[in-house]
Amino acid sequence: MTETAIETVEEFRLRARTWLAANVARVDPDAPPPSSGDDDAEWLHARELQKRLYAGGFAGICFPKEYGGLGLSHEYQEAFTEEADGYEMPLLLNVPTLSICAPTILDMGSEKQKKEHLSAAIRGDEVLVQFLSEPSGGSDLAGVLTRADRDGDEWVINGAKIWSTSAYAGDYALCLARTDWNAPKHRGLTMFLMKINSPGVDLRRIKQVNGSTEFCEEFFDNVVVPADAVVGEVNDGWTVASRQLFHERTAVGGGSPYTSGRGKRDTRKASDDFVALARETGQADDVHVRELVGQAYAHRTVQEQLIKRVATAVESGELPAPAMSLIRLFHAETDWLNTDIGLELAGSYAVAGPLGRGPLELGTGYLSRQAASLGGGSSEMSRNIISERLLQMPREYAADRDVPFSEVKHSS
Amino acid sequence: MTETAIETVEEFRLRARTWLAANVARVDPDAPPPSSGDDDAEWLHARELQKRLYAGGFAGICFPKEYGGLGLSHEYQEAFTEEADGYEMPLLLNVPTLSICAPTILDMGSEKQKKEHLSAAIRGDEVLVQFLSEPSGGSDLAGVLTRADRDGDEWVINGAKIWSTSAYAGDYALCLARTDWNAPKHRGLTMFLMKINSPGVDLRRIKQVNGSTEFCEEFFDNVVVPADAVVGEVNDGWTVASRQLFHERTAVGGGSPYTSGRGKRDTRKASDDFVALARETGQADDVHVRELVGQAYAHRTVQEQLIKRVATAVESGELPAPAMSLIRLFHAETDWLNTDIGLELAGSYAVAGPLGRGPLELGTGYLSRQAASLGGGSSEMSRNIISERLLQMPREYAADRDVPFSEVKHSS
Amino acid sequence: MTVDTAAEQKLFRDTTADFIASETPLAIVRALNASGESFNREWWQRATEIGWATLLVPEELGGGSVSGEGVRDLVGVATELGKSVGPGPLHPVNVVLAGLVDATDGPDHGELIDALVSGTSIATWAVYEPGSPWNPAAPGLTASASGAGYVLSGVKDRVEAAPQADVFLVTAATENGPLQFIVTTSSPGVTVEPSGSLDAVKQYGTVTFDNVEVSADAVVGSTASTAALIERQGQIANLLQLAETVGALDTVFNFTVQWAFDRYSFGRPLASYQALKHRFADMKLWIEASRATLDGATQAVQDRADNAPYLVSVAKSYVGQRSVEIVQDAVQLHGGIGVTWEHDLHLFLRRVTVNRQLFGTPGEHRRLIASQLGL
Amino acid sequence: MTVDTAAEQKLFRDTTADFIASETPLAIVRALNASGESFNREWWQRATEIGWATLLVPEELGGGSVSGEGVRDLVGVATELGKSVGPGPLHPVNVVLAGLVDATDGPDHGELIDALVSGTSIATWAVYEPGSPWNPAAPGLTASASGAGYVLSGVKDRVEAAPQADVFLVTAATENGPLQFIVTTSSPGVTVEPSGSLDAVKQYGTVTFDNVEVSADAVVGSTASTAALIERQGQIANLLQLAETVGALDTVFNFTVQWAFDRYSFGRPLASYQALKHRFADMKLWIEASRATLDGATQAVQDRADNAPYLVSVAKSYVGQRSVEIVQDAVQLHGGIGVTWEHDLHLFLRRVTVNRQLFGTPGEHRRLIASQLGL
Repeated sequence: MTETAIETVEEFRLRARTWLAANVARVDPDAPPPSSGDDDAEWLHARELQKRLYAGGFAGICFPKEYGGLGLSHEYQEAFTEEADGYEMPLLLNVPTLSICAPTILDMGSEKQKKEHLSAAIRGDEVLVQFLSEPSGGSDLAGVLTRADRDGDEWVINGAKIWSTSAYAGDYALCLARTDWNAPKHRGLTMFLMKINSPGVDLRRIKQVNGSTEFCEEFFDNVVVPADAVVGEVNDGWTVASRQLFHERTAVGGGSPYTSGRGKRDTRKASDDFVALARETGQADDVHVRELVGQAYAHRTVQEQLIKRVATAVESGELPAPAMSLIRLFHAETDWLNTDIGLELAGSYAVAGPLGRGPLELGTGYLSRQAASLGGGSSEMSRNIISERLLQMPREYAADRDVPFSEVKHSS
Repeated sequence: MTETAIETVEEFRLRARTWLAANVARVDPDAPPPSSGDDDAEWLHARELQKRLYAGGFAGICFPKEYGGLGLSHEYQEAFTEEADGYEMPLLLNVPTLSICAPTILDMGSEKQKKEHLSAAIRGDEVLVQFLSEPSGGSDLAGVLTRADRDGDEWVINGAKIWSTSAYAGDYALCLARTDWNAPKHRGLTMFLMKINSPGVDLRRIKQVNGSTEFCEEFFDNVVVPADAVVGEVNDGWTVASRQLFHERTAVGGGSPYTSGRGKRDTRKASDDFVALARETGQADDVHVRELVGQAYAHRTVQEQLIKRVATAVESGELPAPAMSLIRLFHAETDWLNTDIGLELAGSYAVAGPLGRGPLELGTGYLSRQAASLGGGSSEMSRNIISERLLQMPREYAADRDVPFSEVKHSS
Repeated sequence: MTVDTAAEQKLFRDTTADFIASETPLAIVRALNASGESFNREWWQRATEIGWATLLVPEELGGGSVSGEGVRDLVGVATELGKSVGPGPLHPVNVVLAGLVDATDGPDHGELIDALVSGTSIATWAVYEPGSPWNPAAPGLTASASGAGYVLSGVKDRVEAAPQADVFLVTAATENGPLQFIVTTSSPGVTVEPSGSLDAVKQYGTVTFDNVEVSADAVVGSTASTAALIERQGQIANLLQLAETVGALDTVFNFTVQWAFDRYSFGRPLASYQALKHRFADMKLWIEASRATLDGATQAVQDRADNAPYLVSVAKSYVGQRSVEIVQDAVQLHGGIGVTWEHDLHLFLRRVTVNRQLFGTPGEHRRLIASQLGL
Repeated sequence: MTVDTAAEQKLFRDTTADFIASETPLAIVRALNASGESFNREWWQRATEIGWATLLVPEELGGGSVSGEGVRDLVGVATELGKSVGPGPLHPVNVVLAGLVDATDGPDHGELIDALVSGTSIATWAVYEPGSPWNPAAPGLTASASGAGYVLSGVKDRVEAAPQADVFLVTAATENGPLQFIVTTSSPGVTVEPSGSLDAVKQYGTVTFDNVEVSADAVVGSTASTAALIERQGQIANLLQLAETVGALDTVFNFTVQWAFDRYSFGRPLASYQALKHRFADMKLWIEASRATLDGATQAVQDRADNAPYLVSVAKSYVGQRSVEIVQDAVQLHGGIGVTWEHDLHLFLRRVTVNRQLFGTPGEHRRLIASQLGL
């Protein structure tokens, strides 16, 4: 598989090890930086780290050389990620910039878009985000009400988007809009690369129950984008979005080759060191607690094993691409189990007790339990995909299939 | 509610107590009779017990006087059942004879049918069973392929039925057959009271994984029934069947006023004394085991509480009749939980160890775990009923609605 | 119960519901949360005027309930409060009252009872101790006899309304076994440190008793009656939580069903998807079962039935588990909006989670059930 | 692995699959069950000719595997066998072989190994003791030194194929710690009592050792190596169970999906109902995850990796739980026919349940994981 590579994976690994030690600061595992994911300084720092990786020749490992990457296979990326453990990494750029938006542009964009935006992203000069979901939409991502109307050489966009991760820190967004209201739902859409800092874009941050404000909501009032901002073909935006969703499922599930570095982007998340928790709460000898701890760690390990299996099977063709939804669904299952067990272990201190890291944090984490089964496509959608595309079961009846979108019923 | 009764519930209870002590044998709780539910002698004994109850004036407590009952309210039945605890009772006749078939005939039958069959059942002279499900049918009970063709003053029945409880011991069966193939599914059915010992009826017993053979399968080859065997109206059999299903759900859930005496009909079922099991298997000090035991008993208690609540709410009109499906569904949930916890407590002895009562029996019981969520309408059907009839959610698309039944697709 | 009593009871419940709807709708709860306030004391006094703190108190002590079934009525108030995750010390005050009115074999606490009934004083049960699970009958805080009184030493935590309370009911260990004491927050040696809370408005604190001297009059009941008092207080504490939770589930379920009808996906309402319908059916089932077991436990506590401890633990085991499952699934059915601060769901999720975890988790109550069964 | 090895491995697996399909299809399993027979010894000898008992044995001892990865190959055989819940002593014989071939610091057992490899002898591990959970490293059966040999006293139960075995590998306690012994069933003082079994064909028994005298040659390995031998035997025992289960799940899932397409309800195939589709999606997920964790554990045991004990327990924890859930849901999806004797489902349910419960339940393995994590 790697016969044509000049440098073997092991050689690459050793070179990365040396370079990292010389060029990147280590993260103290006992005192991770108190990141909130929301701070301008953090984004600036992430961009700087990415620039450093690029300068060192370790950025965009799996992206083609002609667009600023290294053109290597995923084994190289994995080796680098393993070596990067314990070092500061630009984790903020992994999702959605490098693992979702950039691969979508790579797959579907024009040569010009690839040349400009991919290399800018790999260099750390550009943050790319997604304008996909809409307030009225839910799981029905193609039920887009945002409209783009052609005006000479330009398009004029009006409408609203929601759940755009990190949009406040972004430079460009992949924005899906409806360009033909007489076509059935999926056939009247077009994908645009929208400059976020454009007149008419009103961006607000959404506060979540865990205090996070990483998601945004945007309102478009006659936002003008040029004709060459179209990604793919006009009215073929769903093809682009599907590709994007595929990359999203892969990334959320943990199977993306474009992700560099490992670790929680959001350190607000409660500690998952249940062994320490059981000890600190004096429950180490409680066999019920021991079973719960064992179950939690087992499930985490199975998740890693499944990611490896599915990624390999999809690569080899043993499983079709929609199998990435398996990873997506398992991720949610693992997160649920860990959140539930965390609450159980934390006991009454999960709801009343000392602030800061510890049991109360697990109680707070429990409030966001469903985030894992909602973000990046809901578990329900994953189950639809698995049953319909992997098992070939009949598709759900859709009242909006094959009718002009203007005739479809929306949420009241 | 009981103002018009000459005898109060408490007076009735005391009279029952005295009568039971004088007339009925006690069951030794430490050595329950090794019933298999399949033996001719047992059925004979059940009929004799019922005759004795009838002679003593304690049979058919909630059935109207004119059909051989006592015409009393359910409080009297409950009082009797409480008093009858620890005494031999004709439990075999509870389901389906007294709690399903008899109430259906009471609700829908002709005066002649009520006079004949209700009093015969209450006297212990007649066992009534159901010929409802069909081999091709599953949950789709109205998808009946058994046909009844009119021939002068008679009907000729051909087809097959399955899952008829105790049919081998029955005298008459409520048999649903299709009488109009051009009508939509529900509108071409007719209910017949079929004498089981008729020429052309071929009855076979089905062996289940737990060794039980209480269910039967029947094949009809030109079985002739008279015109007055029709229950309700010709082509209105679904109305009768619906009533029957209502009584079945009520009975299976444990809320029927026509059930007399309490206790497991099928003593093949594994012991549910988890306290004793935990002790005997040396796990009494294992806190995980203690939690499981507590959980199992809690759920059983909640089941009793729910039955009481729903029965009362349906009687008072606070909840509509389909709410009985709640009891049905909870019964399955409780049975599942107990079966699963039983397996857990039994450990490796559930699969390899001494025969007879004990852990291996719990392993064997685990093989029939789904019986509770299949018999008397599946859990899936209960969930459809609850969501559609209690919560008024849109009904499932049915490809066989409003089309002639002859055009409907069946299982391949 | 006579028809008249039922009507009186309904009137009381309606008055309660109206009071909550007008005085502490969710907007007020959010405003309290934003300002870091737990509840308004003047508002609580008005709540006590309706009778929120009289229901467990006998008429001769200035209390009473129209139906004569004070526990049932109080459960009704808590259910209504739960419907809009209301604020206030209903829970701690009534738990303390439950102990005080039963403590007939000890010093008189009529004055404190009066103050609690009229809302001029706030009391709370200081029962949990740092690091300990739910085990109220085995306190570690010591009360040593000293002259005519006692000296209390130790720490209590997870004390509801500790930052707001005037009086603590403190469960302590004496030479002769557990005994409870009334201690005012202003007593020398008492320090209250607020702690974090998952709830939007309920607040908790850690209370340190550093050689706090109390007189013999501070004793509640006697060492002979204390076990029963603690058991009763625990039952009331759990019942009120369960009732709040059942009220909360009612609201959450109703607005989630409505959402399923209003929200369209792929041109169809969510309510038409079988996978979701089946989950709604389960939720409906679990809520009816929760109501049923709350009713069973309430009646047993009302009647002081022998199996009241068992039925309270049964209800906590069941409702504690199902309640959070139901609310989490409601979040899932709402999609992303369900995890936003703006949506009310988290306010309900906070409350039902708090109620699940305190005064014995479902797991702790299952262990209690096993003991009650003789295992 | 070279391309040639992969091809050889595939050929071996195909041969195995063909042999099972022609020699022990489900009809044969049912016939064995009806006659009370566990397996046919002549058939087992033919199975060993394919190599079912050679894979863990080094070439110099008469064994070998074409791929050089004997554990993987053996897992492949067990997976194929699981697909049709096949009979035979694959499990007990290979578990014993795993111990014998590693016991290089003790007496020579080459003759026994030969007999096992060629199928002329059947051996099984006698490890569980009456009333004990899965705790193989702490035997209660005693082996007391006596002259040049030992005297064994105690009882073992849940011994697979005990009624069919010629030889027991007995885990015993000596003054110097646990030690294992080879004991023939014909030794004076050995009594085998058959017990009940949930499986259709696998049989179990209780074996009593009443002052059974064995020579020093009966020792397997030494007290120094015994802990490692027991660990390895336990790993192989669990792996083979897991593999059988994954094979069984494969068959059950495939015929249940087919059923969902073929079976119509209300004029629509079952496969068109969303509530059922979502359950099939979960089953598919759990089966893929089961395969993944079986692979992970297999590779670790193959490589004798340090984390092999952890990964085997992880796999057992996960597969043990999900396997029975999947098969029970398959029963539910089949409806009433799924709980009939006539339908094959119960044969699979029996096997996966047996495999879930023996050699450590998921719960027991979770406790082991906690220990492995240092808790």
